[in-house]
Amino acid sequence: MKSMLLRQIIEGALLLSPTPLAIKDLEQLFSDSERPQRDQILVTIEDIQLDCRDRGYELVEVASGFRFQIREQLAGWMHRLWKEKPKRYSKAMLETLALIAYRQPLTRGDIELVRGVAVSSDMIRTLQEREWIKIVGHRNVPGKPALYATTKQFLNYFNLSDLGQLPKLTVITNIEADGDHSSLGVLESGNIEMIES
Amino acid sequence: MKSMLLRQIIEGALLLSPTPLAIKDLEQLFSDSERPQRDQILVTIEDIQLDCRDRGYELVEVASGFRFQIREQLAGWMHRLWKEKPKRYSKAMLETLALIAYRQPLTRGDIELVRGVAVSSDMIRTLQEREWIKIVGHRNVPGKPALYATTKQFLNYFNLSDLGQLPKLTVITNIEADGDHSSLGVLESGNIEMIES
Amino acid sequence: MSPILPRKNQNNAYARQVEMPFAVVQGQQLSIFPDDLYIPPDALEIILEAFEGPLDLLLYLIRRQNLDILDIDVSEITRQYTAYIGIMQGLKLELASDYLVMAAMLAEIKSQMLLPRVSEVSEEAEDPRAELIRRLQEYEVFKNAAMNMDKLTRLDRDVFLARAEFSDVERVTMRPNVSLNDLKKALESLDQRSSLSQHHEIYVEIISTRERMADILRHVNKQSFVTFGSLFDLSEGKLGVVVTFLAMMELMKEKLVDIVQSDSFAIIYVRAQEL
Repeated sequence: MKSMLLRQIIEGALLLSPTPLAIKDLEQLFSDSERPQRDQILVTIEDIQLDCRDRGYELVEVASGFRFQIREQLAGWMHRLWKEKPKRYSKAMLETLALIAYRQPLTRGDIELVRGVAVSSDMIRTLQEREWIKIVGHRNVPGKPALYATTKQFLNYFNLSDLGQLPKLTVITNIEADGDHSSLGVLESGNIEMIES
Repeated sequence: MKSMLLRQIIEGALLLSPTPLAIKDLEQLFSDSERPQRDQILVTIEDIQLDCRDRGYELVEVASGFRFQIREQLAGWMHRLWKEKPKRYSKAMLETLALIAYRQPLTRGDIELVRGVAVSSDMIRTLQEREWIKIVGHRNVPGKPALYATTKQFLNYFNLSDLGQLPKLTVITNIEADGDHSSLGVLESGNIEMIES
Repeated sequence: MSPILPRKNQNNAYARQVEMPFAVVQGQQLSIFPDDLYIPPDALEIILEAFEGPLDLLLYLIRRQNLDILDIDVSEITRQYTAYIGIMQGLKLELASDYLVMAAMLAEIKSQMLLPRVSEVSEEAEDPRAELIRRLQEYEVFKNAAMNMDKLTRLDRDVFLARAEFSDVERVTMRPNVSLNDLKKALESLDQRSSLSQHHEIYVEIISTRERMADILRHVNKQSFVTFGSLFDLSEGKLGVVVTFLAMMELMKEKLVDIVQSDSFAIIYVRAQEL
C-alpha cells in the first residue's frame, strides 16, 4: 500500500472514531492482504504528528491509544463554541480520586482513614459511572470490602498515557523557623480568605 | 491577530463543532477587539483547504457552513471501524431508560432522585438520538424541567403494542427489622470496623 | 513535668491576638459565643464547607501559625480546634461526627502529654502526638495531590476531541441491542438498591457507632451528669441498644467518659471527662 493512502486511512479513522484507537485497532482497518507492518503504522503516526506541529490540533497518545485533540492553548476560544460549562469537581471528589489513583487498589475504608471523613456512596458511584474507577477485587477481611482502582478512561480523560505520568506526590516540607511563607501559598488559594472574612 | 493563530483557532473550532460552522459562527469565536475581517476568515479557510489536499480529510462547504469531513474514497476502510462490535449500554443507561419506560413522564431530576447520581447529558442525548425518548412537556415548577417519555419507536423496537405490555416488575419485599440478617450486611461494610480498630 | 512548651511563643501570641479574634480567651469554656462579636450568619457555614474534614481544619490551624507539623503544640491547637467546634455547635450547625471524634482524640493526646513521663528514654518513642502527626502529614500529601490533579490537562476543559464526520450519507452506526428483560432487570435492581440505600441511610444515622459516640459526647458535655439508662432509646430496637452500648464502651476505653455507680444495682451515671 502506498504510504500516502496508508496515512490518509489512519488520519481518517482517528478523526472518525469517538474513542482513542490503539495500534491493534488501526491494524483492524486493513484486510489481511493489505495490512501494513506495525512499524509502518508507527512511522506514519509520527509523520502525522510532525505535520500537525503548527496546526490547531495534535495527535497524542493516551492510555487507550491515539487521538486527535484540539490544542490546549486554544481552550479560551473553544469555550466560546462549547456551550457546556466544564464540570468542576469538589475537593472531596478530587481527594478521593487522588487517593485511588496513587494508592490503588484500596477500599473505601482506606480512603476514609486518610481523609478522616466518611466517603459517600454517591461519590463512589459517580466516579464509577464516569468510568474513572472500578472494582478490581475484594480484600480478604470480614465484610470483603471492594478494592477500587482507576481505569484507562480516567487516564484518557486526564490526558495521561499511564499512571507513571501522574504528578509526583509532594510532601510539604515543614516550615522553617525563619518564617518561610512560600509553603503557605498552597493554603491561601483555598481556605484562608474564607476564615478571615 | 497573527495569521497562524487565526488559522489554528478556525481549524480547532471546525474540528470541535458537531455541526457545520458558517462564517458568522466563526466570527463569534473572537472577542470584539480581536475579531478578524470576513475576508481574512475566508482566506484562512482557503489556506486550510489547500493544505488538506493530500490528507485523509477535507474542509468542505455545505448548506449551513463549513465542516471537516473524511474523504469519500476512504469509505471502505472507514466501514471497518464502524463494524466493530457495538459497545453494550452501561448499567446507568439501562436504568435511566427503564425508569423512563416504567414511570413516565418524568424529569431528569426525578431520575437523579431515584438513582442518587447525576444523569449525564450524554445519556439523555443518546436516548433522544436513538428516538427512544422525547420531551412531552414541562413540569410546572421553577425551572420548568422537561418531562421525558418513551416514543413509538421505542415500542416498535421492543415489539410492543403499548406500554401495558412491558414485563411486570417483581415486587421486592421490604427487609423486616427483626431477624433479617441481610440488613446487617450493610452494617458490616461500613461501621463495625471502627469498633475493632 | 510540663506540657510541651510552644517554641514559637511569639508566633502564638500573634496568632491569638490577630488571627483568632473570636476565640474565647482565658482558656476556659470555649463553647460560649461572645454576644458582642458579629459574625455574618453564613460565614461559619462557609468555613465548615471550606474544610474537607477535621484533618483539613487542623492542618489549616497549624499552617496558619507557621507551625511545624512535627512540633505542634497540642494544647494550643486543641484550644483553637474546640473553639471552632464550639462556635459551630453554638450556631446549631449540623456538625459531622468526624469533627467530634477528632476533638476527642485531641483531648486524649493532650491529657497524655500532661502525664508525667516515667523516664526520659521512653519519651521519644511514645510521643502521643505521633499518630496524629503521621495522619496529618499523610492527609496533606493527598490534599496537595488532589490540587495537582485538578490542574492536570483535562478533556472538555483544556483540550477537546477533534472529530470529523464521514462524508458518506448513509452512515451506519452500530447501536447496542437492548432486550426488554434488560430493562426489567435494570429497574428491579435499581428499586432494590434504592430500598437498600434507604435502609443504609437509616442505619448510618442510627447505627453508626462513631456517630453514636459523638451523640453521647454531645449529651454528656451539656449536662455533665446523666443516667446510664437515659442514653438508650428503646425505640431503636435491639440493634440501637447494642450500638449505644458499644459506643459507650468505646468512649470508656478512650477515657472520654466516666461511668460511676455508687452501689450494686444502683443507678449508673455517666459523666464526661474533662477535656
